[in-house]
Amino acid sequence: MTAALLEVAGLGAQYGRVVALHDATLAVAAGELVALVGGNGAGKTTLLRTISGVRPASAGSIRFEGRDITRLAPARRVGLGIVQVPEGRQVFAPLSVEDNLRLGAYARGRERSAEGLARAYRMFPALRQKRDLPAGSLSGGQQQMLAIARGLMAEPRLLLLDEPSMGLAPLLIAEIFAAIADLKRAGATILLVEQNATQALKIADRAYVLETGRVVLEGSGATLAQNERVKAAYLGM
Amino acid sequence: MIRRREARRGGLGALAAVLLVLPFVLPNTYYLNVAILAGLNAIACIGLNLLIGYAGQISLGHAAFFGIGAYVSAILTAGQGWPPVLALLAALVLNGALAFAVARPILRLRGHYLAMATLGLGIIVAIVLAQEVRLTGGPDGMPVPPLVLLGWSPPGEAAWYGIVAVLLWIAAWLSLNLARSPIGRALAALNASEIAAATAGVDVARHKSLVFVLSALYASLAGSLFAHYAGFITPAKAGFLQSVELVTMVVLGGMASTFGAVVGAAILTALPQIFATFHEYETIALGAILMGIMIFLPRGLVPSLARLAGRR
Amino acid sequence: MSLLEVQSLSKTFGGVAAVAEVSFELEAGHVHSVIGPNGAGKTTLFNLIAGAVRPSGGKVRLDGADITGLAPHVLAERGIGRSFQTPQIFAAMSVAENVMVGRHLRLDRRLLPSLLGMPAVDRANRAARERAQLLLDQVGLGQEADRPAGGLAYGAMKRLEIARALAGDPRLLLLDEPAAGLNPTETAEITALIQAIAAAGVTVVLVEHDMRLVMAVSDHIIVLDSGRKLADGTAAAIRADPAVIAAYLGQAQ
Amino acid sequence: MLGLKNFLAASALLAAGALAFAGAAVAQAPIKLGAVLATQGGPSFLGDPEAKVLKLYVDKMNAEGGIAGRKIELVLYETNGAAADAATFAKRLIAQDNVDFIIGGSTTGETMAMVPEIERAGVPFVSLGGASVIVEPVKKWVFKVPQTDRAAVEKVYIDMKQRAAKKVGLLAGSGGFDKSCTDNARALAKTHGLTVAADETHGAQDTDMTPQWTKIKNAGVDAVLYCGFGASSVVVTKNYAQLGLKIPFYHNHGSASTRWIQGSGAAAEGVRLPAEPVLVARQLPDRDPQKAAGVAFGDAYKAKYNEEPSTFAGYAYDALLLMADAIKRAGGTDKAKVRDALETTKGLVGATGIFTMTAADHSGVDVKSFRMVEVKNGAWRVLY
Amino acid sequence: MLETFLQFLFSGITAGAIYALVALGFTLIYNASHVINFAQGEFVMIGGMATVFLADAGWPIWAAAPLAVLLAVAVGVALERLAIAPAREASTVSLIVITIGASILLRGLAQLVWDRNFHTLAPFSGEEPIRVLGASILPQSLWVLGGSLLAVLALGWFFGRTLLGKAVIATAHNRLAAELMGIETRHVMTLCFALSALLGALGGVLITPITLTSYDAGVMLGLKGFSAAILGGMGSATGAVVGGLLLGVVEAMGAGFLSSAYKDAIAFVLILVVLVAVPRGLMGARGAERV
Repeated sequence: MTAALLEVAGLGAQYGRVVALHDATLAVAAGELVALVGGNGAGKTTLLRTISGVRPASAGSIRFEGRDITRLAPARRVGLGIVQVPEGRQVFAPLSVEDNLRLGAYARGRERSAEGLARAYRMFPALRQKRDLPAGSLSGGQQQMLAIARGLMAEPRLLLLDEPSMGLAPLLIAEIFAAIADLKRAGATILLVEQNATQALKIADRAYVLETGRVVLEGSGATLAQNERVKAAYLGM
Repeated sequence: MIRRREARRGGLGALAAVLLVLPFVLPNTYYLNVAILAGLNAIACIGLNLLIGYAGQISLGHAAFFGIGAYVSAILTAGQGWPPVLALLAALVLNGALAFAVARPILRLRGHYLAMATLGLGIIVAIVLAQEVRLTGGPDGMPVPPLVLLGWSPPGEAAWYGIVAVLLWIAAWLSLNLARSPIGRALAALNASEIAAATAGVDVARHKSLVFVLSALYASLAGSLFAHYAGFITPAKAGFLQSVELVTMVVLGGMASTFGAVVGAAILTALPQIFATFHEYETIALGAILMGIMIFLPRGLVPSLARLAGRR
Repeated sequence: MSLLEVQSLSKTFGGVAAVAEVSFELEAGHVHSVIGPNGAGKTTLFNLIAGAVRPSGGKVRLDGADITGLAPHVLAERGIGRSFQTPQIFAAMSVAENVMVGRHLRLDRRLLPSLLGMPAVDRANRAARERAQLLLDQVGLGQEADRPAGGLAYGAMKRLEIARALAGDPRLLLLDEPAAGLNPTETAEITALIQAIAAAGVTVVLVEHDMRLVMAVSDHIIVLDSGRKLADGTAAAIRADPAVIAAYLGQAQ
Repeated sequence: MLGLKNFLAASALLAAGALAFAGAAVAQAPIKLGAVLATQGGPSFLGDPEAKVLKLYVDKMNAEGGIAGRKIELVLYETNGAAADAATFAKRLIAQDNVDFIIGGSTTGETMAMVPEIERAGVPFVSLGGASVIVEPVKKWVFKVPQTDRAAVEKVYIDMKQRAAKKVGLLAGSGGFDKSCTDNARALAKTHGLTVAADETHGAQDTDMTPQWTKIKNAGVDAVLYCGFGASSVVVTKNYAQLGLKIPFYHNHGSASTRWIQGSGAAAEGVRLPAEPVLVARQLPDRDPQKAAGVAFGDAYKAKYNEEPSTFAGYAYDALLLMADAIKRAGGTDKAKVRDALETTKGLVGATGIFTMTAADHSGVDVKSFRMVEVKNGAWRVLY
Repeated sequence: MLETFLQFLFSGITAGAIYALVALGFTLIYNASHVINFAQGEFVMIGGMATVFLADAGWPIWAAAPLAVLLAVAVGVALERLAIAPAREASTVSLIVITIGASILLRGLAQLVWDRNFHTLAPFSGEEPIRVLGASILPQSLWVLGGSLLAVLALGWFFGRTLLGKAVIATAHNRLAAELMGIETRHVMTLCFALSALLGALGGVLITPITLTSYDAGVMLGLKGFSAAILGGMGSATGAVVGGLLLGVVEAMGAGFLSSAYKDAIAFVLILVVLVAVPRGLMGARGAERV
């Protein structure tokens, strides 16, 4: 694992006086799909938000392509290509599907937006039909598609996916994981946070297990899927 | 629960102590006068805090109830020769009825729309009081006969202070009792989530009406007493700025805190007096202090300071 | 006789039918599940039954009595309790107080004794607090009773909601995605809890995506798609229904 | 709610507050003059010039050696016209500042709210409020400078009759000053052989009064009296011109300021109003006893504040004169003696009029002290 | 009769256009931050007063007005940066108190820096009223109407057509997601306060020849503007204009046909009736509001 795209070292974060993240260390190499699994409140979402810069880090460092970005403003990080698709979809309900997508390319400028749109509609044809409808009128599954497509509009060099399958029907969960696998095949670098550890470990190159704000296990997806502790705690076996 | 009740008793005891000591510390009747006005405002604010702080329903027209209380007392005693206590009760009944009548349609509204509706209601009342010159004396106001209780009339500031202090303590006691009863819990619940409260069996509309009426009664009482104490009232006491001042007192002191309402009322009554000699800097200082407190202690003075004290 | 009877229930929002002509019956004492793709109208159906939303058409009967369009607190009094998809807890209150609010209906709610702080109110509070502790122990939050509810983890909030609903002694308990966002261990706990509640005689209806949970607890499953009832039957029958597989479950199941 | 802790926090705050305003107390001074003026909000058109005059002339008098060798110390409290605040300040002046004399209450409401405390404590008091209720019935310690607003209306009605008006239209703002004026106008119409054919009101800071004017016009009135002040009095005048009305148009003395003429511009031409002599001092004949004092006052005010004094500035000036005169004649600041001296004021030439008080009359000036003026070429012209 | 009616209508439209301009300022800030800025009327006051004093100091109006607007914008930016942004976590009522405090502070500063008198400004195109079927309207009213129209069109274009406008809506709807898109939400908020101050001050410049101005002119305008914004439905630019015009016309008709003493009360009764019937105003969003 040489030339990691993202290196997180000893990262800490807290909400008020509650520490949500302790000394988290992990790395993602270019082209890799890394899964982050863990229970509720383990700090997975906090970790992603700290990487994106919307939560301040209280300790440790974040390096992207070797450059320290720990104190960089969120917008600058998006500019570098660190793009997060937040948990719970969070589309801009009052705006149209296409406006949502165009805002995805906010940091990229107008000219890149047109080709991005075409690419997004190719990938998720259902969105093209609904391009002028308010995003709030889409079904949950379509909103998740839109959220991912919106993230891709920013031409991410590192895509952070937070619980993409949460609250979705089984049929859609399969679709979402297929889409993520497609992205990986196309060369995307992805850090995936998932409750659905079974599926996540299936498609991940490597994975980290987070518990109470600390990284407690690390390994390839397949290895962790066989780990007794992981099996008991996260795979329901 | 047990720990909490002791704290409440401690708070009420401390309030009683302060109320008892205050008249011996204050150097002259002017200070007593400010204390009386603060106490009357505090009574209105304790009621308003039930509505805004506990139930989370904003009112930008609450001075209307204060004004109606004052004017009903004034008109019935001065014009009709009613005994003041009877007039005060009549004001309570009228205010209660009015609040009950408007509560259901108005409290269906939320947030800024509720603020607008209550504001409109308050302004309408203020306009009526200013326009019905024959009844109310118009914008220049009307004189009010002194308070008479069973043939006894409070002779001066000290007696008035006693009356207001006792009523203030009772007002705080009632408010604290209510807050910890199932009704108080239901109010806090509907404040947090109306749908969840309703699902848990709380009749949201009824509880909102109830607390609205209750807060109107507190304001009515304060208004009636103010009218008799001041001996003269004008419609400005029912106006928009007065309503805003009441809300500001509650928020400044700390929402959902009975003692916060008392402190907020005391501070905002005293501040203009403190700044009265600064003249043109008075309004600047007042505005800056309001902003400063809300920016740095957004939960209001008492809860924020209590929290700081608790941290030590 | 069935406990709840839903007859061609419909709800349109701005011309779009969220629930269309849905009918079914729920047998008392059983666990029922409502499943279906996102946007199928499951939560709207819950809201219609629990009174949070007024139906555009159709009837709901509880024990034969028409309860269509009644307010939520009236329905609570009739014995309907529920939880929410995103937990609607009272964040500023303690965990125990949240449950005590659920007990509201069974407490002394007279104004005067409350204002005067009469002993009856204290007694009611004490009884409610004891009852709350019992329920919290049951859902596994016994240790958290005096913590602020806002500080609970997501899964704990879900369980708190169940305890609060149970505090009203419901006959019918509606649970909206009780396992969403839970890990397998927590899901297993919830499964056991639901089974215990049903065993105590409370009729349970859940909306849930976790098929393992649904299949484990349900006596009866209703499948919704685009606001309409697609199928209705036992777990085994639903699992084998080709229409359900195509619209919802997919081949993975 | 952490009761006890909350309460300790609360008490600390209260104590801090009490200390702070104890510190604001003022040291002893020879003659302590208390004043409560509405320098803020709606009635600031009254209180602002009044406060300016008090500051100017207290300094002036002190520079000239004070009153009977004693310096004057001014304790001024400012309100926004709120009666409740004025009452509190009256208590403060009496109980805290121990003043010898009180001027103030720019408005009738403020004055009336101060009266109970002043009567109870017994402090000589000169009000700057306009309504007749202030001195009718006579209150022992209460005197006032302005002619009653009834006198202003009478002056207008006499002029209207001379122009053969029969039906009069009223237009007024909604403040106390405006209401009191219209009340008098309604009450006095009959005795002057006039009928009120239109009676309209506008709100504070309204932006357009053409509907009211349209109704007045449709009522077919022969003359219109406007009772109001401030920005509204300009808007009303401009709307009058906008509608091209030719009805004889009167303002009350609330508009008696150059600011009103300048604001209204051409629209003010031909408008008449009753004004205090001070406003037109230079146009008075030399034999008029008020001329010299009026001119001197106007010049001093203008030199200090770079604006013409309004009618209301003159009220404060006269109140100071009344005080100085009474203290001199009483030979000190003994409150009862000063009060008695005030009541026996005789022929005191002020800016507003020539004051002669009696036990039955605590106002001392009447309708005769008004001058009827008309706007001509952007300036006042005295008619009579 | 027609003449009378028309005159009432013109009066209502004149006042209504003024209310609409102020209401638009409320809408703008509300849309970006869900804050009701009770200091909005002060922006109008600053626009008017600063223009007056610059004009009195000898500046030509075409230089004085933009400078005054700039001053208001600076105040708006300062308000956001110094008071609103640090209190981002505060509750709605706390924010209301902060903006009320700001309005008191600004009024205090205005009377210190300027004075307590009322002031006027020469109309932009003369005082000769325009007569239509016997009723008359001042040319300056047309300036105000035009200004409101222009403001609505500009806002419509900004929110409907520009990516920045969409970014504002996105920020208002979901701050976290907007930030994750690379939108600098802090700048968006500041921008909205600046724009809102600009709109208010522009209104102040346009209306001063009709209404005059003084240090406390903002109180009533703020109140009426807020009422108009709520009547139209908070957050909708079209609603703000419809609400403003409706409020103005109802006041004028109420004053003309019913009672001028109760015209404000009539207007507020109408608002109450509308709110009871349509709880989110005439054109308000039907979505859920968190307060």
